[in-house]
Amino acid sequence: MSILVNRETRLVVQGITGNEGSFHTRLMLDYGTQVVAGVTPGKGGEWVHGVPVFDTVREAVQTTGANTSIIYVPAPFAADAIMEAADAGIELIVCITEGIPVLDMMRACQFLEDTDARLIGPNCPGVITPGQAKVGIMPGHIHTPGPVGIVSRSGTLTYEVVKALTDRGLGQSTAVGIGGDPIIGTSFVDVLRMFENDPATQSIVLIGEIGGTDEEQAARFIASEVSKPVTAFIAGRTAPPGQRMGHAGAIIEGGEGTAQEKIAALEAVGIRVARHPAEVADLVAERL
Amino acid sequence: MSILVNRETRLVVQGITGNEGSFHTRLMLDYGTQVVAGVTPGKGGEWVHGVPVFDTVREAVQTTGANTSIIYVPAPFAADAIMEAADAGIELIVCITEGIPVLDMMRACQFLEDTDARLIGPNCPGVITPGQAKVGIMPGHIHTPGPVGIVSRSGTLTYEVVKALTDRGLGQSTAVGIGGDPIIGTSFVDVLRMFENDPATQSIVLIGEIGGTDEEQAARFIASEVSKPVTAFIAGRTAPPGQRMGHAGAIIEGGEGTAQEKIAALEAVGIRVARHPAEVADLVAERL
Amino acid sequence: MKLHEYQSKRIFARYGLPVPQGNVATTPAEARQVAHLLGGPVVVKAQVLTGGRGKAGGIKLAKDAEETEEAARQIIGMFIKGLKVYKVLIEQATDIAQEMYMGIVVDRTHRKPIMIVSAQGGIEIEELAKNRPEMIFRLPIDPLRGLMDYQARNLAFELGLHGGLIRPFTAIARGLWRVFVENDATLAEINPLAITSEGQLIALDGKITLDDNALFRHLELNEMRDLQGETEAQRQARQADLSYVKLDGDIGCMVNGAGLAMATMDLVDLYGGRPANFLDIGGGARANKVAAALHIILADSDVKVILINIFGGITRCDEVARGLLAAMEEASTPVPPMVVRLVGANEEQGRQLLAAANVINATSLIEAAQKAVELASGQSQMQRP
Amino acid sequence: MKLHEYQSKRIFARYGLPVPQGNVATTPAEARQVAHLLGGPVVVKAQVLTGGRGKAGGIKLAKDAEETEEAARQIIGMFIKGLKVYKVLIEQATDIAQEMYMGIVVDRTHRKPIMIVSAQGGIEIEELAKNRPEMIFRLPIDPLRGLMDYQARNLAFELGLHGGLIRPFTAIARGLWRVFVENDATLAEINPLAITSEGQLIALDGKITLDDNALFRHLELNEMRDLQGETEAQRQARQADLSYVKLDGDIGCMVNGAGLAMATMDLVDLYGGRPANFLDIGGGARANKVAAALHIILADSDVKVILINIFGGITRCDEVARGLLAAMEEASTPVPPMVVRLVGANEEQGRQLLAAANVINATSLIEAAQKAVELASGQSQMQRP
Repeated sequence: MSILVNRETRLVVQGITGNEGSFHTRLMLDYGTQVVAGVTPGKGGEWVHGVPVFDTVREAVQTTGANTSIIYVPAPFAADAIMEAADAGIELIVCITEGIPVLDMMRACQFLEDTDARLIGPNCPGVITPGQAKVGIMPGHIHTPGPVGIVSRSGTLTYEVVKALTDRGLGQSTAVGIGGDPIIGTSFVDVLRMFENDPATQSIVLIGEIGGTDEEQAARFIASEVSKPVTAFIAGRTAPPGQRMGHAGAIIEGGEGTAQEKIAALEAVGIRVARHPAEVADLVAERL
Repeated sequence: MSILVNRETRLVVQGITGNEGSFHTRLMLDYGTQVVAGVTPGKGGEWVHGVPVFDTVREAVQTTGANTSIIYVPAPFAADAIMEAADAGIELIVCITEGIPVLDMMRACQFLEDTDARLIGPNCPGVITPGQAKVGIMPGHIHTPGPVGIVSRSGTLTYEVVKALTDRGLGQSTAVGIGGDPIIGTSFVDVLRMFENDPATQSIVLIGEIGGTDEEQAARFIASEVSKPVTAFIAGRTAPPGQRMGHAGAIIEGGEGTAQEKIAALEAVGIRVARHPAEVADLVAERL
Repeated sequence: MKLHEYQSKRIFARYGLPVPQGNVATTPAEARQVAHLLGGPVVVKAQVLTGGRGKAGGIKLAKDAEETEEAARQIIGMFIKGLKVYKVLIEQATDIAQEMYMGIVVDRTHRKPIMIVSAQGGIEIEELAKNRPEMIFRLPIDPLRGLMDYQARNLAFELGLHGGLIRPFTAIARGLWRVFVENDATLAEINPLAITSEGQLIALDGKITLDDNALFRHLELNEMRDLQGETEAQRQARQADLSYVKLDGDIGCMVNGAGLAMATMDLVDLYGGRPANFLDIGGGARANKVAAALHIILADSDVKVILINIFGGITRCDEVARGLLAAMEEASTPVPPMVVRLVGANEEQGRQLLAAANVINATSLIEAAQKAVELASGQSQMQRP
Repeated sequence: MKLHEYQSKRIFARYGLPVPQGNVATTPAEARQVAHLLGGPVVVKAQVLTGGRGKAGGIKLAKDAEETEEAARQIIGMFIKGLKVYKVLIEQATDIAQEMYMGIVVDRTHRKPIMIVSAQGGIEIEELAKNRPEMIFRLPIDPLRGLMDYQARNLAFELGLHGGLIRPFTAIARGLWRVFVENDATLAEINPLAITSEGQLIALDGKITLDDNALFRHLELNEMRDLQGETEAQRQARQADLSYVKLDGDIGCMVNGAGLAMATMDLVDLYGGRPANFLDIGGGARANKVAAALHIILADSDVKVILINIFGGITRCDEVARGLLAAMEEASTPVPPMVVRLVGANEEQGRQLLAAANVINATSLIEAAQKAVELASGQSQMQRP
């Protein structure tokens, strides 16, 4: 078992003919992901790494039975690509694109409310279920199957933690990057609920950072709904207020969204918060 | 029994302090309708004919338990008034206003799709259940309780038919004016379904006119779903194509929407179509 | 309110839709001037609010300014389906590879705007819908959300477009949606939407119908109204806020309510008469509006008999009577026989007011229609000795 | 991108929102001129991208042109929270009866724009939210449908407004929504939204923050960027598309990925060091971008030690190494000690490339942070004899 992606995942790559789309299609295929289709409007009929390209997601779904989409479309067109995927009946949409306008994302999320689609991201590394499917841009080889579920707002920081876990012999059920933007399709709480219900996940790692209140909401949710051990790490204790720290969503505004508050909220409900990435693995090991 | 309005109707009048709103509030009260509230933004706290005025529909609903609204708001603001009513939890909205822009109405109808509210009209005389409640501008005294359900796109033409029925001793269960605009909230089919399910209605009169295909759809629906006798009248046999005949919706466009087509569609499924208003009463009487 | 082709295209251009270079002219000399400035071969098109201009000789090709002047001379002043041509549009001729169709209309049944496209254009879309329905693609548009890029793009692929045509097609679809929504149109149509031999998309003909009920928020568009094409009766009706449609019979009708007005006309027809007009005075008309209505009917020389049918309610019969009396008093020509049926609010007062006047009272609509038809045929006989 | 008050108000005015008459000045003489044209008493306001201008003496009343010149002389050139004042806004003084608040922000949790209003304004809304939450009303707005009139009107009544204030309040709310949505703002705020003693509504202060990610479709707004307020490092970072934030420590950091960059800074702090900056080179940075990043750090005279932490993936370690070498070669000042931790894609090549250079390799992030902190404290000791 696992969450979100697995051996049944039939992936369509939106923006497959672009540099990034083509490059990662190769890597996802190498990892063993079932990439069944690509979409680039106007390039229908071409092939990329043996994957057929369609003009529209609708056509790709009808022809190949794709149920999951990954989006490498440039920022100005990405929100439209999300809506196209949802409208075509895609169930899980993973949006890698960084720099999508906030208003576009709010509109896309509103659009998704009337559909059955779930969006992961944008501005995220994607989702990987080690040994089954990689739907994202994370380095596949640092992952190994196992009992730890990971959910994170970050990219390379997650890889750092995953590597520490793997180095310690702690494999992962699924690792989910929910993205670093202020408006994202899936929150910590959404993923925590999935991990709680996933028999393959025995321990959960939550990697947060400054900005917003998603970690605080996660703390409340964990306190009332999660029975599995949760280990957390929050980046940005030294971040100054009012400055955007790389991620569009990583900003302390109006005194809200500091790492200290988030750590306090998590610790208040008994969640252990690591002081640095490697320590996450230590804390997870202690309770497995 | 009856449909849409009855003794339980608790009416809020939107635009109650305007000339038309105030005038018809008096007439509806005289008829015995439970007018529990009025709304005119900025005039909250006033009283009209003993009815308390509120600033917002939300407040009117919360304070008085209003469940039905009638709208006399001027055309530029009427679609907004419809959405306000729906958002405040009103179940039945009757919009009298004429001349609402088509785009406004399409937007309001789209808005209503996500709510539980039903809209009658706009550009309609309203709904009356004789002896119980009058929610509209029709002359109340020409109606009398009885077994005939009436649904019509017209105003005075309906009164003409009602008067003919009443003069012949044929009372009405409910008379519904669905409105003469191209975009209306409730169609013939919607009302026919209600009449079919209403024990008090034994015979149905449908009064159509040129424009659109609502009568054709009604014919198909009657053929498959309506067991009660239906008598029809269609106005506009002599109307030329391409000209708007008073009602914004009464126009033969692209050869579609002629009275002849509608009459043929109705007669094809065995519905008797009167040649003039008074004949409607004769045909109804024959089959009661 | 229907806009002329040249007006529609000006709006198209404002929204970035590609239209041919061109300008409008009201005289052959102006036309020559326009063609001279454009250079090369042009098309000269009658600007008149009806279809079938081509068949009627209202569209001509001209290879230079000389020929343009001659073409304009032939077209300006001609009548097409009864409408006089006052203006011509002169445009650079386009080399057409394919004609497509794109339009947005109001879908009454689904209560939404609907975009209709077809890879076959240049003909009436209703014709195509009847004969080759499989050639037509329809996209309902959420009026609160608008047209999404991917929806427009999907339509392009439905039409079998590819390569460099996808983006411009999508942009045109989005532009046409903006034309529709930002101008409160009830129809916005590009027909044909041509692919030129150079592979460019261009709107060769355009049609916009504006929602009269929304003109209050588009005062600049209101000024596009074609006043030259309006009759005196139409002008008066518009100014008095009356619904008036001229017909070819001899019984002038005045009724309150559109449905009842049509039913009254139908009844006249049923008894063998012919209505001279549709005229709805609306709900709650006051005396001055009624008078204005009667003036319009009185000014119609085809009218031999007048039929007034009022079902009082918001409209009060005494007000109607007062209006009729006022108009009769002011009438400069003899007033034809008038059959009046007043029923409902204040009908007694109304009848009393009219007692002194020379009108024929009727109590039912049937009676009124019968009397009017009888009188009209009598009048006809009297005139034919 | 934050806009100055005067820029925000110009945008407000474009959308029909009422703002005081006024203009901006960069010299006392210009300020005098503006006040002279306005006539009567004015307010002189420092244009600087931070709050607390009033307390800092950046806002002054002046009763005439003379006083305005003097006020401008005092304000222009002053520093408020470390930011230099280059411009003042001179506006007609307003007689205030009540100060309210209206703002639209992005609600991250509900993924919607949210309009916030309060009958109490003129103070920081966060303060008010903490101390008197019952004074604040929130309205989530459907971003596909927009703000409906009735919703805006309902807010007016929530605030206890009545009579002649309802319509202007509703119009301002709708206008502010258009400002927000048509300019891709992430914040659009009127604070205070004043009721004047004559009962008029007016936006006395305004704040707009634009979405940097959406500036590509608002090129005219991009030109409002305050280049005078930008440091050289910020300018270089923006041009190289790097995320850079100056901090007050002495360990310069360069990391790929925002989260990892913050975690690296935190670890430095954990071991007793102080980061000199946040610098994220993003994903897949090529050598020239890495070089640009190192140039920025090298130009920072506070930096005593440099810590490079790269977790390779899309970013290749050899590219990073090449970028570092290039920047070191071009450096005009001595390069401080550099601790480099390279892991992941092409890490071997990266290390080999750096073998010849004078850098300290670390294999783990912890080791790297520790070494950097040790070196920094050593450096400090060395400098204090």
